[in-house]
Formats: sequence, structure tokens, C-alpha cells
Amino acid sequence: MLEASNLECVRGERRLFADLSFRLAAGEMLYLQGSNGSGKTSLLRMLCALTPAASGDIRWRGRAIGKLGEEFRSELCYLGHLNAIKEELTPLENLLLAAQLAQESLDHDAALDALELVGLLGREDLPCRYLSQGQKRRAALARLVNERRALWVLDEPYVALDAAAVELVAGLIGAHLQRGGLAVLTTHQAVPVTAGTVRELSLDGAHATSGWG
Amino acid sequence: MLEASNLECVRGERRLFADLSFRLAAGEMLYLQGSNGSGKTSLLRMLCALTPAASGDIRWRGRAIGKLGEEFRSELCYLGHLNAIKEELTPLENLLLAAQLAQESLDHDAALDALELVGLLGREDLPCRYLSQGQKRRAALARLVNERRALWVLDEPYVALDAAAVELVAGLIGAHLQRGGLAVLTTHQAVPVTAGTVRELSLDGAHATSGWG
Amino acid sequence: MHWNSFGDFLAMGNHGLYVWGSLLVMALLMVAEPTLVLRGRRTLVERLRRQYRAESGEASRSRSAAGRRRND
Amino acid sequence: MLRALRAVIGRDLRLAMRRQADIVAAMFFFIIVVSLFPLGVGPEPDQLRRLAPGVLWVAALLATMLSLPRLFADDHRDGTLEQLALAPQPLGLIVLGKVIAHWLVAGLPLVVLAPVLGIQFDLPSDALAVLTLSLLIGTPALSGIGAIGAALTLGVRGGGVLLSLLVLPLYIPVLIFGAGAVDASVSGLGPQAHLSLLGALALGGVFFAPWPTAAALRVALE
Amino acid sequence: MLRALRAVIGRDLRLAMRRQADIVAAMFFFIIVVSLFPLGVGPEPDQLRRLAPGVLWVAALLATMLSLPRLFADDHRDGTLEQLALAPQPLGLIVLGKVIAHWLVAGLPLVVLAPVLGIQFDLPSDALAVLTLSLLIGTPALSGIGAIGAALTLGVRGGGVLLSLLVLPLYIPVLIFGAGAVDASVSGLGPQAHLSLLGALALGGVFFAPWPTAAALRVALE
Amino acid sequence: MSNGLINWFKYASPQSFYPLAGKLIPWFWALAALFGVAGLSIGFLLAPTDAQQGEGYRIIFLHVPASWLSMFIYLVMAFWAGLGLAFNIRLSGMMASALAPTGALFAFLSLWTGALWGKPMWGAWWVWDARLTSELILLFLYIGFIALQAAIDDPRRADKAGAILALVGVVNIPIIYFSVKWWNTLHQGASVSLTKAPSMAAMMLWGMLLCALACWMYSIAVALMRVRTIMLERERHTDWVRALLTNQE
Ligand code: HEM
Ligand SMILES: Nc1ncnc2c1ncn2[C@@H]1O[C@H](COP(=O)(O)OP(=O)(O)OP(=O)(O)O)[C@@H](O)[C@H]1O
Ligand SMILES: Nc1ncnc2c1ncn2[C@@H]1O[C@H](COP(=O)(O)OP(=O)(O)OP(=O)(O)O)[C@@H](O)[C@H]1O
Ligand SMILES: [Mg+2]
Ligand SMILES: [Mg+2]
Repeated sequence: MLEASNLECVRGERRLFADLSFRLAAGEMLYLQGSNGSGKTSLLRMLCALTPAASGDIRWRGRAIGKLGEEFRSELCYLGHLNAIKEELTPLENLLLAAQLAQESLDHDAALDALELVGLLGREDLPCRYLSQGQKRRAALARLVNERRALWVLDEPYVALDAAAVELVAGLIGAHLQRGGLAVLTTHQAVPVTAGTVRELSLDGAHATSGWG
Repeated sequence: MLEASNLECVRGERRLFADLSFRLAAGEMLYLQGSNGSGKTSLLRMLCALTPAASGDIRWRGRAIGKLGEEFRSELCYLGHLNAIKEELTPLENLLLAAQLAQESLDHDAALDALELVGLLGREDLPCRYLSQGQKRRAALARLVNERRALWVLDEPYVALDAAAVELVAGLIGAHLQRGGLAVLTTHQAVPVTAGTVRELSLDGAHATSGWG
Repeated sequence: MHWNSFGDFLAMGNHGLYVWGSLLVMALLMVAEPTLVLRGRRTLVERLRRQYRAESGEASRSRSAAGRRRND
Repeated sequence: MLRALRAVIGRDLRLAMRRQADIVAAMFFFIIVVSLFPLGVGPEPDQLRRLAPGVLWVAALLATMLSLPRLFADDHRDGTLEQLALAPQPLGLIVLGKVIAHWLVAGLPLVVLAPVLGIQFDLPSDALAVLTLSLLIGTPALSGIGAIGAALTLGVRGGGVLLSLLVLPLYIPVLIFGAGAVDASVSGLGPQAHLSLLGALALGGVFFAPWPTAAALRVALE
Repeated sequence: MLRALRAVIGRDLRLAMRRQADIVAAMFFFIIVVSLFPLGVGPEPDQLRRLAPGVLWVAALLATMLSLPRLFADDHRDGTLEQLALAPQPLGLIVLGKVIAHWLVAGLPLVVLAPVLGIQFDLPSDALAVLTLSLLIGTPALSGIGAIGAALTLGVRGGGVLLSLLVLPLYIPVLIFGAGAVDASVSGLGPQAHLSLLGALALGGVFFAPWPTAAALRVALE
Repeated sequence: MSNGLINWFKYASPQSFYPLAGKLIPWFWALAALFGVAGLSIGFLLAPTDAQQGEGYRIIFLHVPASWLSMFIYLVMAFWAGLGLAFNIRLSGMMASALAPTGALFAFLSLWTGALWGKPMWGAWWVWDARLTSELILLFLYIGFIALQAAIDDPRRADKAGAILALVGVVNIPIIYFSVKWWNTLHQGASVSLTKAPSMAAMMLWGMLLCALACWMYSIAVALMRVRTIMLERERHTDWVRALLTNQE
């Protein structure tokens, strides 16, 4: 379904990687590894068509994502380094608004259940500004509970989470894969995803090119 | 040297913990554990006298830190969830300015060495805005390399770091303890600090109080 | 008494609109303010009573309430 | 389509309500700027009357401009903008929603306040009506045009002030036609010509500007 | 003590230099606001001359105010403010340094520009001199007083506009004395009285204001 | 420590101040009504016509008390705020918050009555005169104080931030009061002062003073009512509030 061929990434005057290719089918997860600054975030943003690749192309269901536009975006769920939650709003409001924007229907009770699952029950009406670092991340991740779009792109989702929450998120990803979803994930911690097929790809290895482009 | 007795923390209308006491001597590290939102960050900020405790007191070399003021602050090094680096400045400038503000003298070469140690050589002249998440954290942590103040308070220093960088930071903390320093640390990952004495304290256990204050 | 007739009193030497406009607004606001304070107080007291009642009953029921919501 | 538009407007309005202060304080900024002029210029009523349309329009323009940097910056900083750019709707539509919400929060209150402030400057009542009408037509243009500037300066060094640098020149036609309409009505020429030009600007600002804005946002996210 | 002060000033100046746009654009904002008025008000030279001191002062005040929200907000957001609060020096001293740097970046350029703009309004040369002097004395007060407002609204909902709500009332005396000095010199009364009051405000603003500002910052960090 | 200070601290605790305030409120209402009736009847029924201004001058019995109170309440508010900041007394922050809306009300009334007075006397609702402007600033300061406190959810933080603002804003009060002296303006200078003998008819003076007293008593009564509400709200997790509200039905 998702296919990248001969990707090259250039940042400033530095080529981060080149000739990177992979394929991902339904129910598979790509576990992207690499040391700090090796270009993981850059690659994920390319996969979302947020940044153009220096060369190479990315296809979704056989068609270039640049061309697909909205069609591709309606199958994509991206979660970056930033939480994309509004500090003024409560976790509940954040969750409902995120669903609205993604044109999904999520009712109040389902949202509350999602928040309960990520351990924010009792804080659903507290503005996110007051949440702890990990709780903010949980509020952001609550989106995943009812997320049914096919491709999940997650940039270090486990950051700031405690062990219990990491388990939980890994479970969500596992369930997604079993439903036939795809996921691309980076993390510097362990990936306790057990369901689905996990393919690993390291940016430190063969594709990495060091020095000046 | 650092002594807390009967600390109580109230946030909003919620009492996070109460009756928390500990003592830390030279060369010892306090490893603070607790699930998300259990009050670790709040406790660290109390130890720095940034937030007043609801009740209880904190003493440094036998004197209340609220009274000590600048005397205490000149022995304290705090690193929070936020990196405290300026995105517009380069890692080198950030490091030099941080030292200046702390009224420490750090020469250009020492700063470069520190950056080399944390793996930012080659990026020392790149504005921090362009750094990857982990590189930003490294730039913030470079301060620790030449830091000789007695008490380090580190809030999840390992976040966003890759395995090599975690080792490195753990090594820095170990060396600090061996020099007779004190450290207070939280993290949801493992703590590979091997030198010094590590005391553990969990906020999920006895001190935690739930419900309304 | 300074006034000759009630009409004079109301006219205020042709400045009735201004004088009574001032007095009326001032009186109105000075009645409105304590009324608003009282109303605010009443709603607060009601809210707190409700909250206390809920809390005293809740300690035992909270588990099952959460469970019930999950089911429906 | 319309549902998405409503969702965006609703979200931004809710955020504004949550901040409350925002709406109230934007109005107060307008009031205070307008009140500053007599202080700086001196109190002669005749002079003030002649100044009034210019001062009110400049103040409206500044009040709008002041709220521009936050139009996208908050969303950019916390990552919401990425999510918006990845939403299934066209980004231009989302921007349109944000522009409308911005006008409701930052423009409409000014329109409502203008007559009251006009009285302080002793404006005659037909001039007051034209002033209010010109603001009603003109402020949407300010929001729309401002959005382009806000998107172009997003995440750029020195954004806030650079923004005013970019936007003010584009605001000048609005200012000239807006203040001109009031002047024309005071001098008996009839404000129609000015107002219809203003209307054209407003239509352009609201329905055309969102597309370049969306393009600028995509560039900012790269 | 002085070393710490210099370190803070140096750091802020370097940041401003890095952003460059900041300084240049603050000046351009000033220029544009001043140039907008003739557009809104109409071109009669006599009227413009009478307007000049007020308009220039109001523009200076707005330009300063526009740069205020960033005085502490950037440091707050990226955690630097915590580090400053934990630095061994008194926080008031650090604030003093930031105020001075702010004036150098946002105030001084206005002083330099004022005579040039005054010529555009056909001001006589002694009025020009008084205008420049009054700005030179008055703008530090604006930076100092503004810092209090910036600190009080730090991390508060609707900060930017709330800030102007808090700060503008406190700016009004500066405006009155500043524009008053120019007026007095034009009308031949001699500006000394106004200027010395302005000087008192400036001293207060620079040396007294940092302490409540520091207190407000500590509150914001709690 | 002196006995008085200890007593003071005892009443500074919300728990003991709450019932005390409850007992005092009716008395202040009674005084306010008494002074109000007396002042208004002197002012509107007995006082003679003013030689220059005709009957329109009677607005003075509303305008001057409102103006005085608007300034005086600000001073009291700043005093409480400062006390709270210096000694960390919970009650003082609450008092400051309770006074602000009443002060804003009087500032508004001063503007309103002044404007209604200005139209017949000066021929304009509003002129940009120093006193009028500074009174407007005072209103803005009140609104700024209220807005700042409303924008901060944590009451302790809100108290502290508000206190700093209130103290900084105090400089505006002398400016308002002396503005008529410092700038020659349309507005009347002070005709009641401590140093000079009053320059107005005794009847008018008495009417004005009684009305001012009425407004003063009113302010105390309303502020006490409001502070009681604030106390309940802020102390809702303490046992005494819980006991108070669950026992008395
Ligand atoms: C909106 C307009 C006005 C405002 C904001 C205003 C404000 C004030 C203030 C703050 C005071 C109390 C200060 C003091 O006692 O010295 C005051 C007193 C007074 N005002 Fe006004 N005023 C306004 C309009 C007027 C008008 C139109 C008149 C009459 C023509 C007037 C007549 C007086 C008089 C007689 C006093 C009492 C002065 C004294 O006896 O001390 N005011 N006003
Ligand atoms: N303008 C530039 N000039 C030179 N190098 C740049 C420039 N912009 C970005 N870079 C480099 O590009 C890389 C971006 O990496 P990216 O953010 O994708 O890393 P990552 O693998 O996600 O790292 P992390 O694990 O730290 O999140 C960094 O090494 C950064 O230093
Ligand atoms: N105004 C408030 N009302 C209620 N609860 C609050 C309020 N402000 C903060 N809290 C709670 O206080 C706690 C703050 O926790 P803190 O940030 O110290 O957690 P932490 O242990 O550092 O967590 P993490 O591991 O996620 O960083 C959170 O549980 C938060 O929900
Ligand atoms: Mg990354
Ligand atoms: Mg934390």
C-alpha cells in the first residue's frame, strides 16, 4: 500500500539519507530507527507530504502522494513531536475538535471512554495547560483510540509516557495493525508492539550518507 | 545536605502528595519515580524554590531554601521539561550565554569540547531551530559537562535522546556524584547511573493521596 | 421646602432629563449590583450543596458509575 | 464542505470564548487607542471632529493588526497547524473558516463600538452611520488580507513586526476608502462610490485571500 | 553585579541582532503608523503640523507596545525564564538588563527616526529638537512600565491584548507630558516643566519598575 | 506581640471573618439608607438653586460622591492588595477582589453623571480634559485589574498578580486628584479641601457629604457581601464551608 523508492533527504547543505526504499503492506508496521538527527522526523514528514523529498517518490495505493492530495490525507493520521492540543481547551474538547476537523463523528461518550482509557478521567474538564507533560501526551494520543484511518505515522509517541501508558499505546497500535492498518513509528525506547508484522529500518546503516551533499 | 520534611503539594483542588520527607547527602542521587501526573515535576520545582510548597519545608545545608535565596541558587542547576535554549542562537552561543548567566567562566574551547562530547560538533554554528528534537535536548544537556554546582535537579533528561546519548548523560551524572555532588532525577526510562549512591523514591506509593484536599 | 410645585421639581429648571437621568441610572446600578451579588451567591451555594451531596454519596458509587457508562 | 467550515469557525470561536479576555480586550484596545489621540493632539472639539474618521479607522486597523500574529502562530507552535494541513478538506477552506472567526472576534466588536466612540468626537449622526457602515464592510477585508501576512511571516524571525510591515501597505487602500467614505459623507458628496470600492476589497479579502494564505501556510510547514 | 547586567544586555542584544528584522521592522512600524495619519486625516499642512507631536508620540507608544509581548514570552516558552529566575543574581537586576536591552532595540531607533519624520510634518526646528529630546527621555519609561505589564500577563489567557489593556493606562502620563512638552515649545511656553516630569517618570520606569516586574515574573512561574 | 495584633490575625482568617461580616452587613445597609435619604432630601428638596448653574447643579449630589468613592475605593483596594502581598494573608486578596467591581461601578457612575452634567453646562457630553481623561483611565485600571484576575485561574496567583497591578496603578490617583491644579481645564477645582474653608453653601456641602457617606456605607455593605461569596468559593474544600452549607438548610 505504502511504497517509497530511492528517497533522498537534504537538509540545509547536508544529505541525511539517500536511496532509501521500502514497501509496507496492510497490517505491517515500519519501525524506523536511527540516532538523533539521522532524519527520522524528516522522513516521516515526507511520508505525510508535508515536506517534499529531494528526490525519489512515495506512492500510496500505487499513486504518488503529491498527486493524491486530499484523498491521501483522508487516510492518514499523523502525530508529531508536538502534541497538537490546545492548552486552553480541556482534553475532552481537544479530542472532540480533533475528530470534527478530521471529519469523523465521535460522540461525547465515546470521547469520554477514550479519555478514560488513556487515564485522563477526572481531568477531562481541566484545561490542558495544567496537565503534566505525560498527561498532555496522553491527551494527544487519545485520538488514536477511535482512529480508523489506514495509515498511522507516529513520531516518538512514547515520549514522556510512563510504563503503563507505553503498554497501552503499543496495544492501540497492535490493534490497528490487526484491523489491517499500516503504521510507521519511531522511538528511542523499546517498541512493545506484539501484533502485526514489524519491519525495521535503520537510518544509521546503509542509507545514511555523511558529510556534505 | 538537602533535606525535605513533610512536604505537601496541592495543585488546583487536588492534593498530589503529602508527608513526603527525604534526605540527600553528598554523592547521593535521588531517583524520583511515579506515573504521569503524580507530581514529580511539581516536587522538583519546589526543590528549586520556584513553587512554594503547600506545607512542609526544604532545607539546604540546614537552612530553609526560601530564606537562602541567591546563596542557594548559586549552588543549583535545574534542567526542566523545556530545553531553555534559544532557537535563534547556535548551540555554541547558547552554551556560552548559559554559562555567563550562571556567572561561570567558560572559554570558547571548553565549550566546543563540551559540544563535541554531546555529539554536536559540526552543528555548533547551526541555529538550534534546525536541530532535531534529540539534538536540541543534547544542546541543553551540554551545560552539564562543565557544571560544577553542587545540586543538579534534572527533570526527565533522557527524553528524545538515543541510546548512546542516554549513556553519556548517565556518565555525566555519575561523575558528578563521584565529585561529591547531589542529583535529583526523574525519568520513565531506565537510569543507567552506576557511580554514587542511588536512592529511590516513588510518588505512587505511600505519600500519594487521592481525591480532594 | 424649596420647590413650588411637583411639576417644577420634575422639570429641574429645564434640566430634568439630565438630573433624573443621572439619579435614575445611579439608583438602578446601585440596586442592580447587590442583586447580582446576591444572585451569584445563591447559585454558588446551590452548586456547592449539590457538589457536597454528590461527593458524600459518590465515594461508594464512583466505580460502578464509571463502569455503567462504559457499558451503554 | 459547509460542515468543515462550521467546525473550524466553531473551534476558533470556542478558543476565543475560552480566552474571553481576547474579545473584550480587543475592544478596549480600540477604545484606548482612540482615546489616546485627543490626549496627544489636544482637546479642541473642532479639530477632533475633523480627525475622527481617520483616527477611528487607523485604530480599527491597528486593533485588527494586533490580533493577527496569533491567527496561525498558536496553531503552528502546538502542532495543530500540521493537523489542519493534513485534514481531508482543502486548506483554503479551513483558512476561510479561520478568517471568518477572526472577523467575528476581532472585527465585529469594533463595528459595534465605533458609533459610541464617534460620539466622543462629536460626529454628526449621518457621519456616524457611514462610519459604522464603512467599518462593517471594511473590517472583513482587514481580516482576510491580514491572514496572508500572518501566514507569510509564520515562524519567520521577527515575525510580529515583519507582519505589520507586510500588511500595512495592503491595508492602505482599505483605510483610504474607509476614511474617505466618512469624509465624503461629511462634505456632502455621498459615500456610495467609496463604499462600493470597499465592498469589492472585502469580497476579495474574504474569498480570494484564503488561497494564497493556504499556499503560504504549506510553505511555512515544509 | 555589573557583569551580570552586561551579560543579560549582551544576550538580548545578540538575540535581537540575530532576528535583525526586529529592529528594522519596529522602525518601519513607527514610520508606517506615522505616515498613515495624513492618509486618514487629509493633507492640509497647517492641520498636520498641529497633529505632529501627538501622532508621533502615539506612534512611538504603539510601536513600543507592540514589541512588549515578546519581552518575556519567548523566554517563558522555551524555559529560559526559569533559568533566569534560578540564576544567582537578583531577578530584578536581570529584568533591568532586559529593560535596557529592550529600550536599545525598540526605543532608541524611534528617537533616531523622530526628527526625520517630524520634518515630513513641517515641524519647526526647535520643536523638532524638543520632540527628539522628549522621546529620548520618555521611551525608557515606556520600556520600564511596559515590562510590568508584560510580566503580569505572562502565560495568561489572552495575554497580548490584556497586556495593552493594562499598560496603556499607565502610559498615558508619559504621553501627556511627552506631547505636552512639544506643544509647550511650539506655543512658546518652554518645555522644561514637562521634560523634567518626563525625566522623573523615566527614572521611575527604569529603576523602580524592574522590582514589581521581577515579583510578577516569580508569580508567573509558580 | 500585642493583643490587638493577635485579634487582628484572628479576624483575618476567613472562617471567623465570614460570620462577623454577615452580622455587620445589615447595619451598613441601614446606615447607607439613612444617609442616602437624608442627603438626597437635602440635595433635591431643600438646597437652594445655584446662582450660575440653575437647577442642573443638583447632579453634584450624585457626581461628587461617585467620583470620590471611585478614587477612595481604589486606594483601599491597593491597601488590601499590598497587605496581602506583604504578609500573605488570605483575606486581603479576597477583599481587594471584592472591592474592584464596586470601584469600577463608581468610576462609571462618575463618568456617566459627569457626562450628563457636561451636556447642559459645557454643551458637550465629553471633552478631553485632564480630569475627565484620568477618571476614564481609572475605570480602565479597574477593568484591567478585574480582567487580569479573571484571566488567571489559580486564585493565589491571581491575587498576587492583581496586587502588583493595583500597587503600580496607585500613582494614577494623585494624578486624577491634582489634574485640575496641574492643567487648567474646564472641570471645576476642588471646593472641599482639608486646608481651606469650604467655598460652597453649607446646605450644599451637607447634602454632598451625606450622599458621600451613603455611598461609602453602600460600598462597605456590597464589598462585604461579595467577599463572603468569594470566601465560600475559594474555601469550598475546607471543613468550615462544608459544615456551614450542609448544616444550615
Ligand atoms: C465625564 C465627566 C466628568 C468626570 C469624569 C468628572 C470627574 C470628577 C472627579 C474625579 C471629581 C472628584 C475630584 C475632586 O473632588 O476634586 C469631580 C468633582 C467635581 N466635578 Fe466632575 N467630572 C465630570 C464632569 C463634570 C461636570 C460637567 C461638572 C460641572 C459642570 C463637574 C463638576 C464637578 C464638581 C463641582 C466637583 C466637585 C469638586 C469639589 O467640590 O471637590 N464635573 N469630578
Ligand atoms: N539548515 C540545515 N543545515 C544543516 N543541517 C540541517 C539543517 N536543517 C536540519 N538539519 C539537520 O537535519 C537533521 C534533521 O533530522 P530529524 O529531525 O529528521 O532527525 P530525527 O532522526 O528525527 O532525530 P531525533 O531522534 O533527534 O528526533 C538534523 O541532523 C539537523 O541537524
Ligand atoms: N489546577 C489544577 N487542578 C487540578 N489538577 C491540577 C491542576 N494543575 C495541575 N494539576 C495536576 O497536577 C499534576 C501535576 O503533575 P506534575 O507535572 O508534577 O507531574 P509529573 O509527575 O511530572 O508527571 P509527568 O511524568 O507526566 O511529567 C497533574 O496530575 C495535573 O493534572
Ligand atoms: Mg525526530
Ligand atoms: Mg513531569
